[in-house]
Amino acid sequence: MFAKFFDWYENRHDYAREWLAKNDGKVIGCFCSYSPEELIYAAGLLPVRVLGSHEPQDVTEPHIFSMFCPFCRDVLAQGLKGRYDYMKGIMLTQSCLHLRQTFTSWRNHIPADYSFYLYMPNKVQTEHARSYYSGELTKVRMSLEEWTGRTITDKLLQEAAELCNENRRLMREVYDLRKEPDPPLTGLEAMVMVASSFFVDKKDHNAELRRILPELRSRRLDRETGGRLMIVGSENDDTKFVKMVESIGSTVVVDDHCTGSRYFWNLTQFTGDIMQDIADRYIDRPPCPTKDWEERRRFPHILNLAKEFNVAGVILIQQKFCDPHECDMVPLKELLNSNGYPTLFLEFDVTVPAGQLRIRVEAFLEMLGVEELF
Amino acid sequence: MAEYKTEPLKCWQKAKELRLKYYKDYQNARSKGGIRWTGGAWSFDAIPAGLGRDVYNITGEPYAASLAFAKRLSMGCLEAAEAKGWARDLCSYMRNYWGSMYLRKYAFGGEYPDPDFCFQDHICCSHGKWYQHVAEHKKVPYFCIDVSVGPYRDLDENRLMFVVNQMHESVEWLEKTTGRKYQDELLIEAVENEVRSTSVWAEICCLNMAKPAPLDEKSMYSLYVHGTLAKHAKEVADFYEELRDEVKYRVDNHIAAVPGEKCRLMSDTQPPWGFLKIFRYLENFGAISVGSLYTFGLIGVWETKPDGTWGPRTTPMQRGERITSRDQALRILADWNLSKPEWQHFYDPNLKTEMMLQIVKQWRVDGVMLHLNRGCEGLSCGIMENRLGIAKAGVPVMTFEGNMGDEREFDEKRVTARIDSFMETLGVEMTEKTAGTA
Amino acid sequence: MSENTKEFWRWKEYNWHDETMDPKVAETISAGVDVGSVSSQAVVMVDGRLYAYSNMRTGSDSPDSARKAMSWALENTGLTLDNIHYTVGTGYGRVNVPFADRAITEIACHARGGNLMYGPTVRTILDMGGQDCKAIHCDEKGKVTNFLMNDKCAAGTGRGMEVFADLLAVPIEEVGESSLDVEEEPPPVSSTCVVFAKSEASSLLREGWSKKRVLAAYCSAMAHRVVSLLERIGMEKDFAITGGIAKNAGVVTRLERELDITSLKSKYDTQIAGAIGAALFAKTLMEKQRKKVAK
Amino acid sequence: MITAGIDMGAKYIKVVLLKDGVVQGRAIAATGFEPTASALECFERATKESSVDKSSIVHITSTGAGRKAAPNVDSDITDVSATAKGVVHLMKGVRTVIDVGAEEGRGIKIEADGKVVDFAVNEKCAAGAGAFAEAMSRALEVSIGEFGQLSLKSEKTIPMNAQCAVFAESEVVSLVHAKTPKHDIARSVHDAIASRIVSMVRRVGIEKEVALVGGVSHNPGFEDSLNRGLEMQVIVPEYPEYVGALGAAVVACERAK
Repeated sequence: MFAKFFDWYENRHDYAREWLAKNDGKVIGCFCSYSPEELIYAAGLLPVRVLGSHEPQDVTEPHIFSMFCPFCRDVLAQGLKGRYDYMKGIMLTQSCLHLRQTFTSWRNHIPADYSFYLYMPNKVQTEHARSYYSGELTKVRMSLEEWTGRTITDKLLQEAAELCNENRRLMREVYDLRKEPDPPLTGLEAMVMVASSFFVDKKDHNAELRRILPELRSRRLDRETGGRLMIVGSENDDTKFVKMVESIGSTVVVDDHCTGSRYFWNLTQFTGDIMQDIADRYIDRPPCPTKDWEERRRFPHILNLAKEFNVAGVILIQQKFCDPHECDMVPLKELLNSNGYPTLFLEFDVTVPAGQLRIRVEAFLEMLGVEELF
Repeated sequence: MAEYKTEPLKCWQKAKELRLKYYKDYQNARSKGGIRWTGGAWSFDAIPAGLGRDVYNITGEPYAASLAFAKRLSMGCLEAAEAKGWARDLCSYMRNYWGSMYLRKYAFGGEYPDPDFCFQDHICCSHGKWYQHVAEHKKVPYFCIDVSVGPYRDLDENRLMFVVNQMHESVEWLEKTTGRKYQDELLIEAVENEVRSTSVWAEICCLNMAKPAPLDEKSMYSLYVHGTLAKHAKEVADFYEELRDEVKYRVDNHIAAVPGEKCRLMSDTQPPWGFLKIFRYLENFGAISVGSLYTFGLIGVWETKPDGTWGPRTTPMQRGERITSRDQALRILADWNLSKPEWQHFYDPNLKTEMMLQIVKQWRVDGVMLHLNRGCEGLSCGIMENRLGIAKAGVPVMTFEGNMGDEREFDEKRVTARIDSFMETLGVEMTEKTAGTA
Repeated sequence: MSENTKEFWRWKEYNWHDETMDPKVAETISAGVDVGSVSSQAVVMVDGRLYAYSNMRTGSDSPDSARKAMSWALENTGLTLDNIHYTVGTGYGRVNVPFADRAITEIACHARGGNLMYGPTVRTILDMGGQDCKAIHCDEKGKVTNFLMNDKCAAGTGRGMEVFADLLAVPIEEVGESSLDVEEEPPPVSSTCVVFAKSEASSLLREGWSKKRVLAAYCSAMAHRVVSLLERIGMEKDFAITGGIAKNAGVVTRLERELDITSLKSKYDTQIAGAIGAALFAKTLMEKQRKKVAK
Repeated sequence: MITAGIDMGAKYIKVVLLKDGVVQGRAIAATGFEPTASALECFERATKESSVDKSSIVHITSTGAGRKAAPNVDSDITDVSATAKGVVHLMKGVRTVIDVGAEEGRGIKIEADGKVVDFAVNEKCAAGAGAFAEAMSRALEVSIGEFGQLSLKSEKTIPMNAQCAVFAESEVVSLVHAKTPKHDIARSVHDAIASRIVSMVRRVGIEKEVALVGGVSHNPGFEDSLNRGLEMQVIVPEYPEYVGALGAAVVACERAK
């Protein structure tokens, strides 16, 4: 049923090239889930987020010191290897220093005729962030107009915002089905669905979502659901991992990843000032740890998901060296454990030594007592 | 070989006393009914100064550096942080600081003195989170200002105002948190002291262009530190003026920091504090580190002069501007700090490379040693691109891995071996038969 | 380029069985096979009591190692594989035990084995195995309540100790004792990386350190490393150490010193903890199966 | 004029005797725990076998990790410079040297005269060195010699996840269980080491010609993986493990003048 999503996921470059052939527009690369896609769509561009290739590589050593996260190096490596040669522009929305280096090195060494660094505030908790950010978004708007030679009217923005909202609404619907005792889709399918929405034209993605939803509601999987797990942490589109986890007696039913729920969870609320509405949507979304201070607003949200989706345990996924998440892991673990959710902490690298992770997950499931062995 | 005369710094003792006084004042603040707050070296410490003359702060980075210098204690702190489950690759200043907090041990004797509130700013991924944890652990209020509005080059009204607005917000917060009436004249005084101390420090660094260099970087670490502790304080600004005069005297009288100066180097990022002896090792080759973007530009505030050279930034007072209002003071404070050299690189390694090459040129540097510092995400940001840029400009450059605050990540044998090879490529030889011993 | 070929890391393999017991009368004969990265053990239990076991090196072929270990455990017992009602495979090669009825992780098995070996009061078990260390919390039934494994680096593991024994030409069984034979404790080696510890040790020897002193430095570095693992999971009394390194007094003594706690000792061989746990699970699962059939 | 170079390596000591640019003799010995003694013994052998009169040696230069411990030498030089010198002495056109020993891998960028422009060393991990291959061959229960040959038989690329030598060992074991042919595993191992090395050498920038020296260059499997990683052919001199000692001898000659 999710074949199309898998096809997109596995052949993302072909999709992008076809898109370019069919549309008169350009592809712009994004490195972070905070990219204001509304403006990008309104400019007639296709936003493509560069996700992991999960291949060992030997090209980033001269550019990024190895103490930075494997993901940011993996992303740059794909650029250096020319995998994204169809990308004419790049944009980074301010988040962590790791991806920032990917962006600056990309700008230095990979041909592209457009690049934009968007100074998204990190302190989203101050009211001043709202006017500041809409101010910065206006600069994106003008800059994109200049690059594409296309005027971005409020009407175009409104349409783009509605397009993005529908995609978010539909994916929320799919996620809601995972609350059922026996979810009609696996965590792997959910992961691929969201991941593909980062580089597939929302029009196509929405159409496919609308097509599958009716049958999905009545779908029965001939597999044991087993332990209901939540995965939380850094960027994670490691399908191999989720496949492994779900092959040993469990199902991933929800997540808090920037490559998952965090990306689409909240909608743009329309109040008449479209630029401010878009700005507010990103200010108010479930935050990345690097934007989650002084108060911790991320934690109640995560706890809520665990309750709503009735999870038995939580796997905390940490991209090696990812400072923002490393700064959240300890208190997050305490929070979940004290609320009765056992946790398993795993560290991720570009490639994941399956054997070493498998034993941890197996032992974790044994610990959750999915099967009574005593 | 050319032997220069040398002599110890006269104000060295004063520097030490000033530093110790700072840590003791913080410790004893409460006994005098004063206020204690903690934050980062980048914090706008001039702002809490408006709460009164009995307000003392401790800044995390230099404090953690002092811990790192005390190896035994540091190891205990790092392990205490690891025992809590914190990743070993997190900022080693932060881990040292947290450890000292967990163990309730103060690097300067006695109990770790609890702060009354945390006042931080967010420059790297860890900064906002650092004191979020301190505030939670100590159950004290926390305010953090986001300065991530980009490099000075691209500063505009919208960006400046985002910072200034947060500053105004912070003043109200301080009043609410401490119940004290905020005094704008104290803020204005502190801002004037801060621009003075940071611009004078740049003057001092400029004097190091002289051959032989009057200061070596190892000594500069013990002098620039005051700016990281209390750049807004009058005694720091005054001390820097006194220091400037002495360094000027050394230049005029050709008093060298390293008598055997033959080769001038520049370092980058914080040094491995537990292994400053590598600088002594360099002296065996007549090599001296005359500074770095770090020692020059973390505290020093600079500007490009009409002739294209780099020099101390002209203060508002020097321009004849008088600060009369809170808003004006805060605007100046924000603008001043956002122009800090050791901040621009957070946004573009090319900016840092340009500045480093500027230093190479003006300070007549023969070679660059980049410390690939596993302890600091912020200053290691883009460092490999800097390496490429410097090499491309034809300047000899070497890298060595280490950690400013976690000695377990510094391999002395391997680093000295690298230095040996680098010295050979620079064509300098051991001047003494201290070969092989660091 | 000839090098010293004597293999000091090669420890003695052995098997054992209890002549006083008669397995023939048993209701349940269960077995556990623990195929680790370095060593393999097979345990045969008779109604939940230890009857026979073997301990040997793992070859490059797990199924083969499992078979060898099992048949060696059964040597002179009059029993054959067919007499065993239920077998659980565990350890690194748990899924490669051809004759096992199912596989369970060594984490669960060490907790359950430790529960029998050290009694139901044991709460923290440290398994110092061939290539990784596991800190395990368990309840009075020997059920895992929490666990931590060391990272992707094998520093301070049994394998590392072997490499080290080889390098210093000290028989592995003697490493621990002789490391304790030093006047004053030297600083731990800075790198416990299996490979770099080598070069560090060599240079220490060149600097005139005695072998014993170097061993001491390495053992304390190993101890130090696991301490942080234990601190992270939190020490709960009672505490016990299983696995091969548990036999290394040099590491254990230093560990106890650093943690300021003495670990429980057991009459059982610490290396068979995993296999015992597996055999106990096998017994439970067999009984469950019987119940099912009965219904 | 006759000069000598002694390379006091972590594992082996090598001696080279040079007369007017021509090698007169060479010898190798395990470093062991008394490097000074081993060095003397090695030096003796070199002179005997080449029947060079010791008294005719005008200058001796030591290099390598233990160069300061070398007995009665006139001067010393780091292994980076020595290797560079040795390589250009043998192969004029070389600009990039890849030196892979048992425990360390190096990339050195050099000028025509052998002057070092830049160099990089792999940091604190065996995954980029010969010891890694040795450990893996042991896990496969084949000799290191066989291991190198085996790898040439393979056409397949299997990424190796584990970086730590010891974990890679168990990964190798699991590949064996997955019934992966030994030659494919061998190639996977060599690819893993090569990719670490290539990644490090890229730091200094790869410029033709590229020479491979050091003990590991005896391993054809590694050489093959390296060539694929670099997308070019590396040159391997006849006595790759002696290049450091040779370079030291060359330097000795320069210094004697």
